[in-house]
Amino acid sequence: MVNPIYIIAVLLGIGFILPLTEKKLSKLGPWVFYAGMIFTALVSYQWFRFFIVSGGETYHIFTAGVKPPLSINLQIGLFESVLLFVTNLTGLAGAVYMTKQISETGVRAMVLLLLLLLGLNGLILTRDIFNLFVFMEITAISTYSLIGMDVKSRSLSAGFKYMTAGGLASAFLLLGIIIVYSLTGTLNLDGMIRSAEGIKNVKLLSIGSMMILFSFIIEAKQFPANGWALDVYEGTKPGVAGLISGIGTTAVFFGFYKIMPLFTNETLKIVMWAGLITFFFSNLMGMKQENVKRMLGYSSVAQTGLVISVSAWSFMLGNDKLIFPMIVLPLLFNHFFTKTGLFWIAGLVKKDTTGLWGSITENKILHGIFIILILALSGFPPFPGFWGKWNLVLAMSLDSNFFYIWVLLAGSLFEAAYLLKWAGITLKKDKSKDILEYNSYKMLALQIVVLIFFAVTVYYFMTGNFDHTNGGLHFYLPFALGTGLLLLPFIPEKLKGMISMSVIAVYAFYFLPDQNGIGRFFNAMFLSGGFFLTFATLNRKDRSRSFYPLLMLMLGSLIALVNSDNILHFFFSWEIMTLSSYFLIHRGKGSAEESFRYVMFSLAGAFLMLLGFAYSFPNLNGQMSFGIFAVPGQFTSLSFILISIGFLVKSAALGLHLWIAGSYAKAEDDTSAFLSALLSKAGIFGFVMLLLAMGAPSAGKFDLAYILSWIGALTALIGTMMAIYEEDAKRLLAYSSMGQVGYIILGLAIMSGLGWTAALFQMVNHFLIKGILFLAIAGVIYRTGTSEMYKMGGLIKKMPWSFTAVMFGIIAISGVPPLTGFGAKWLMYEALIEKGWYLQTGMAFFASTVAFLYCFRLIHAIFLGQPKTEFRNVKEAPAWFLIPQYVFIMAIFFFSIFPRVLIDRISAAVEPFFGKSLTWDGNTVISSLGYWNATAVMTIVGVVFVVLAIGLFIKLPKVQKVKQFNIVFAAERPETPELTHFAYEFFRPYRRAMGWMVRPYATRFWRSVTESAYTVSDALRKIYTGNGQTYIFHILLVLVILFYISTGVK
Amino acid sequence: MEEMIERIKLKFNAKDINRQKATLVFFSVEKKDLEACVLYMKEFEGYSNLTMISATDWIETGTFGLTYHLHNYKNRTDVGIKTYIDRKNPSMVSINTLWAGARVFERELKEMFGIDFPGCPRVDDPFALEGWDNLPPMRKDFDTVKYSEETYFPRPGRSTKDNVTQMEEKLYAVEAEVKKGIAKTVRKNK
Amino acid sequence: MTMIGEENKNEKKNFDTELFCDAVPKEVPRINGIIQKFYDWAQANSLWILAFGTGCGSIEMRPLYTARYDISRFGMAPRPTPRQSNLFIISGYASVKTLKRIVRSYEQMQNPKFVMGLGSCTVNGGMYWDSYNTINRLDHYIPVDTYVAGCMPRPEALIAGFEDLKKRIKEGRAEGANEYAKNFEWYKANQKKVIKDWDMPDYNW
Amino acid sequence: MENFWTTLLYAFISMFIIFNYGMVLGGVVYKIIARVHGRFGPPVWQPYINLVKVMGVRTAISHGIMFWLGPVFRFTGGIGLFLFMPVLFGVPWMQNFSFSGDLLLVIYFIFFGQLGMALGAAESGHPYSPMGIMRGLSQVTASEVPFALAVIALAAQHGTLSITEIVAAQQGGIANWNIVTNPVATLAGMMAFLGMMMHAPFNLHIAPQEIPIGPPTEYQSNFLSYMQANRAFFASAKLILFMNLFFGGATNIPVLVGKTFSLYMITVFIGVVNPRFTLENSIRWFIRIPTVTGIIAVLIYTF
Repeated sequence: MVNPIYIIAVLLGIGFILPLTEKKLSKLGPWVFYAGMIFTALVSYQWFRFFIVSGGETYHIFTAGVKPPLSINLQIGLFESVLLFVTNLTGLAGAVYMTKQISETGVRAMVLLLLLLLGLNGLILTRDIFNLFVFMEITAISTYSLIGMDVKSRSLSAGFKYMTAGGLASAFLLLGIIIVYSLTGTLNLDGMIRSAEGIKNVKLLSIGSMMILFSFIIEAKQFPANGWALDVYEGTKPGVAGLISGIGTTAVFFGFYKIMPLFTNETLKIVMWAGLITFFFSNLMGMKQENVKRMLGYSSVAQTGLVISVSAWSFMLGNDKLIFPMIVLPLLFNHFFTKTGLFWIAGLVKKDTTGLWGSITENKILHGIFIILILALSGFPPFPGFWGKWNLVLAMSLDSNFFYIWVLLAGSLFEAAYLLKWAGITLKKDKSKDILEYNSYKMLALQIVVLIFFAVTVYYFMTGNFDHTNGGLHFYLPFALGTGLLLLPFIPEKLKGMISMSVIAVYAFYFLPDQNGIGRFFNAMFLSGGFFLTFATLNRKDRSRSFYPLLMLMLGSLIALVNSDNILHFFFSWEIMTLSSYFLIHRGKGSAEESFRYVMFSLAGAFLMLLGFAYSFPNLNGQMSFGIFAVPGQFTSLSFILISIGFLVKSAALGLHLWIAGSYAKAEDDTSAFLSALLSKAGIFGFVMLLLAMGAPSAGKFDLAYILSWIGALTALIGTMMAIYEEDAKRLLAYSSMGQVGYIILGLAIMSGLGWTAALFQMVNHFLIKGILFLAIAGVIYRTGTSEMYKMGGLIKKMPWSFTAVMFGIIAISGVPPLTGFGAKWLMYEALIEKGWYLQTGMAFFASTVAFLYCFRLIHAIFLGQPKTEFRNVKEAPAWFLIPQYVFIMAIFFFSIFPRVLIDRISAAVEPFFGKSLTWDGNTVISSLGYWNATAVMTIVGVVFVVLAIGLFIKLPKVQKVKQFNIVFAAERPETPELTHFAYEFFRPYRRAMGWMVRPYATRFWRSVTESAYTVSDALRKIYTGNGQTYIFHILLVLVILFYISTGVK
Repeated sequence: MEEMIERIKLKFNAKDINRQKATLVFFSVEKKDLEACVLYMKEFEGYSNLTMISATDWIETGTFGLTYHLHNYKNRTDVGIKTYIDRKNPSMVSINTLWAGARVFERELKEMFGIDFPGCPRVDDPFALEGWDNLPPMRKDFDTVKYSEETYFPRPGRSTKDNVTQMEEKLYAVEAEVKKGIAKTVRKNK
Repeated sequence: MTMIGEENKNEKKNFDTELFCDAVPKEVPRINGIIQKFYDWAQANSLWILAFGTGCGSIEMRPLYTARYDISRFGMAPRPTPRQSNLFIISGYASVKTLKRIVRSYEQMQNPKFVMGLGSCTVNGGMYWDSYNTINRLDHYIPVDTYVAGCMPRPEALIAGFEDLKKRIKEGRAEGANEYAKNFEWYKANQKKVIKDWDMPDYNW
Repeated sequence: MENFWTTLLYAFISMFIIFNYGMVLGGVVYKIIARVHGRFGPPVWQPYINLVKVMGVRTAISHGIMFWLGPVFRFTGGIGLFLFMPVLFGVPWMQNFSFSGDLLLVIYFIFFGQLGMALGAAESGHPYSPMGIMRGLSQVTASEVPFALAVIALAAQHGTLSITEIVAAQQGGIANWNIVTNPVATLAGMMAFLGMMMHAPFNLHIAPQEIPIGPPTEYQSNFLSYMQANRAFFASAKLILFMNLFFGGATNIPVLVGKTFSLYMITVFIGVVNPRFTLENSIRWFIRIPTVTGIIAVLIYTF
């Protein structure tokens, strides 16, 4: 074991030797420098190994062989070793990154880097408060020198601002040390903490600790005393900025962390809220930011604030030993690696504006790293940030600190907003050329950091409080498949699709029989739907590496969602689903804005859901099972509402539906089918789980299920209403989907056996129909190249199979007997009338008749009417699209003739919860109100139809087949098919009469919400004027405020 | 009205001033002045309505006479602005930019007289005659009876009983005789 | 413009065969016997008039539907689409431009179809006999079952004409559609003689 | 269903009766309209003559397979609607196939023929067809709202959706009819009835002056004969539905004729003396007065 003091010694030594021998050993200099760096890394690795693997005891080092208070002591324990290791390794990587700069600048840069590293190592190791001060000074001096090394006015001004702020911080720290020392009589931290308890002059001590606190608040760049830091991040070269943001803040934080035990609970509370405020406001301000480095600066400040806040809270609870590894470290690592990595990526790109980052895709590896880092920073699973936040939220809920969670999640949403927007830009095709500044050293350094980050991620994934035994293979396999495909980019696309299909099939074959109840029902839908819809994607010709992996991840997350047996599994799958579907939607043409809207709505929903979980979490003393919802708690109805909003967002309920049309329409055509047929069912599944677990609580006087029923009914009506005015086939279907899902919500809200049977029947129906319709439309768009309905027309002659599919689809969706749609409607109305919700019944009925309008429009504008000259030579849609459609049609016919097969299974799943609601007499299903014999209906209709058709065939004289212009056109010759095809603004008179129903209130509301958020962000940002004096004023302001808060105004 | 006529005389050198009624005047201007004159009448004299554009085939002098009938809603007066264009190469400036309604008249004149109005939209589209391939039918040298007999399968045995002959033969035989006698006398004296 | 010219050169027909059906009409023979009689009787008692006033004479058709004359007594009614009507009344003079529309509408009617010429103009041109733009004899362009002469004939005269037409139908002599199919080329030649910009197929289905 | 063949035979008998009834009813209506206009009008058997006439048409044209199938859909919708409805209460041979489903089936089956016909007519490529369909469909969506509310009120009143049971509950004199026991729902239902019968003032979809007879512009020959025959079934079936729902049903044919005839006369008389609504007006009218009436009818049973 090499004593860690040698780290300091070696760094210091090399730092002295290099300038002295600059002339003589000029060639050897860099080698010595790197050797020193490697040495420190190795030593820290040794300690790291010692503590992690062997589980050694905390080790104290006493300088000069004397015990404190006489000597300075260093301490290396588990946490120190971990931090030391990552710091030194990253320091080494940083040195590699800056190779070019170092070789240009020579010894000076090396020395400064060594000193910086020395300071940081010292900050981590030392247990002596004055020593801490010294190391902080070393860090600060080396940092401003590093900043100023790049001799530009911006850097120099940034360095100067840093120096001013740092000077203030040092002054306060020194003052504080003096006061505390005068009281405790020791400089050793442990000694101070021990003796602080017995101090009589509490007031003086608190002033002393307050001084120290001031200093660290400045050093840790807390809001709003952090204007200088943002200028530093913006003005510095990315290599240095990465080091400052990554290891710099980490070490300063750790120093702060060490002093925290000194503080009283009141002080800690201030620190905690100050940190949270920093997190919230920095992220809010980041939203409007377009300069990459400054944006990262905001994020960096925010993350530091969060970590500090959590640490302060952990000391308040007195639970720091548990919270540090569970929450603080993952958050810290997440910040550390992603920020370092992103800064360094920024160093590889010439442009500073986020909007110009499009062509980062030129380098696939770099782009992949970039996306992964962004996702990790936004707190998506499976990265450490996710675990940190998850644990934090749950722990906070146990502490009943719900306001904290609200603010935390709001801040996280802002952060995700600007980060995902940035990521979204790079995923789009519109590229400005040649912005990459490729440098193999930089890449190497980046890869080192990312590799460590992967290791950390894997570690947290394995040890995070994820119950690995319980979920088992069911849970992991789908994710594994998606990830596996992602890591195998060389496999041809078609093969990937086939692999996906076969895995789905195998999975269904082995695991479906084991399941039971409603879950099996959902899984059967997801698996069969996934199988056949994936079949349709085999038609693709473009070579896109990421499509199948993302698709599999989405399907996998849906299946995992169904299989999840605790809230963590649920939320994990939910987040992966959101993420994968976001990227899938983002692949479509011109979808940047729409997919962003989708992901923001989904994330907000997910965060509200998480809040809902948090409100229920304390019910069972920290168990994560769904049982928490069954136990009546203080916040049951609030929890229900919050979680419901999460699900309502996914189901695009009225008011939360803004994303649906755009994202369904802009996603690739075969992807839309997945979104509508499968993904929209995720929210439904959530409701099923929630309502089963929680029942339908009432909030005050209001029965929440009743409110839910109105939401469902209104969604059904307004969704349908909006569908009829759309010109774009996919937007029309999207709104149709919204309306249909509204029915399902309505059915679930009934909370009776019949209602749930209706809802689930409707769900299967909707799944089959939307599969057919979206695929058929995808086929049409594939052939014609447009999704504007009025541009098509008369395609029945060219695409008879697609036409037939759409025809059956619309007959089924509109609820006309004899197809399944009627079954769903029948069950729904029986259930609603049975329940006594007559007005909702009327509304649902209205919606179902309005559905005829868009159904007719869809089929007429595309397939009937006048064929256009430009589509004279289109062919039938590819068989890849048609085969799944006809499989679904066969299923529809089967369920139409024998609905008992389906209803019996649904009833079996629902009966345990609600009892028996339907009886059978042969093929007649009998409810408490009425009866329905689907087989008889089908037979009668079929026989009459066939008899009449044959009759017409016999009776009709020789029929002359005529062509499109052989119409009675008031004895005129039709001019062009375009002018003869009545399809554009088809329902204009209806809009004049009923348009008031679809006025965009929701759109206006959300627009005003986002605009005000951006406005606030922009306005707040203006406090950072770039003027050093303003920054000093901010700092002083913070000091005054903190002073008054901590002491109280007397 | 008189003042207006004076102004027109002065500005456009109007000739052939024919004051038919207190509220109706005809005058003629040069072909080159016509557009300016019409514009002037519209913008400054208040003749905001183009009632119609008519044409006359002066086959003897080899010209087409065009008359632009304008109406003033304020003082309820009408003017007819005449101009004469060459019959061999009939072309006239289009005033469709002043009145969109002029398009119809110009299109009709193009069809019926063969007068071209370059720049007028759809001026070459058929108006009443679809696929006409003969002389413009309103020209005096077009023989409509001959054309009808050649084209439209006249039904044999058709006899005309127009009102004049009918009346002369059946009701006023004596008067008709007198009339014929006078005509004979006059012709003889000539 | 040159592009269009070239295309026209290659394509002999002056209409798009993808847009129009260019089949020619065929004669449909009468079935002999009682069924045909029955059908004839029904046709005679259910005359649906194509509501297409081709000329000034159509003003005389309006009173027919009023309480004073009331042709609905005979099962007659106006019908706005040629597909469903079986009686075409050419009401007065027919200019060449209108003739084109008359021919199209006539061809769009289904086989037992009857034509009544209303007014002298349809007989021999009437007062427009020497017009450059008005046809003289309607029966050179489409087969006519009955003429009602006069300028204008009164509604009573029209009703008398209907009675005459019904008699013809019941006797099985009103086979204008078959006659048109049989002498299709003659009719078409006559039509094309006056309608010079024929841009559709010969028969408008 | 104890004897399939008997059921079938009975169905044929009732279909025969109702077909003739529907045809004569049409004729009578023509006659009445004419009398209101002060005319003699056609003979009452004129619909038969028209039917024979279109059947005797010798040629036909078709725009495609869906055009061809449209009338078949339409006629199936009419016959099916009739077959799913019990015609006479307590008369076994007039129950048709009403064991197949309840009121909801009947209501939704109304759309079957309309949808099929719409598809067929739209394939003709004539712009007036979709225009007429658009108008018809738009109006149907509005008129169905009060109807649905009335039906819901009835279901709430009687606790059943079976037509037979609703009729059974109304037996025993006028005092038990729904028009007496549930006047608000009846009012809403009858206002919706005006729209559903598509007579003036709610016949914009066929507006002959603007869009010559709307959807079936291109139909002729035997296609038309199916549509004419369907009209007899469809109108009668709708009348029987309303009679069953609000006016106590019928136990024998004279009562059936009397009630349905009187019902039909309501629309006829209203239609004869009223001009035609524009689409916006008729939709607005339906979602105001009738819908509010329907909501009141429903609210009575909610609270």
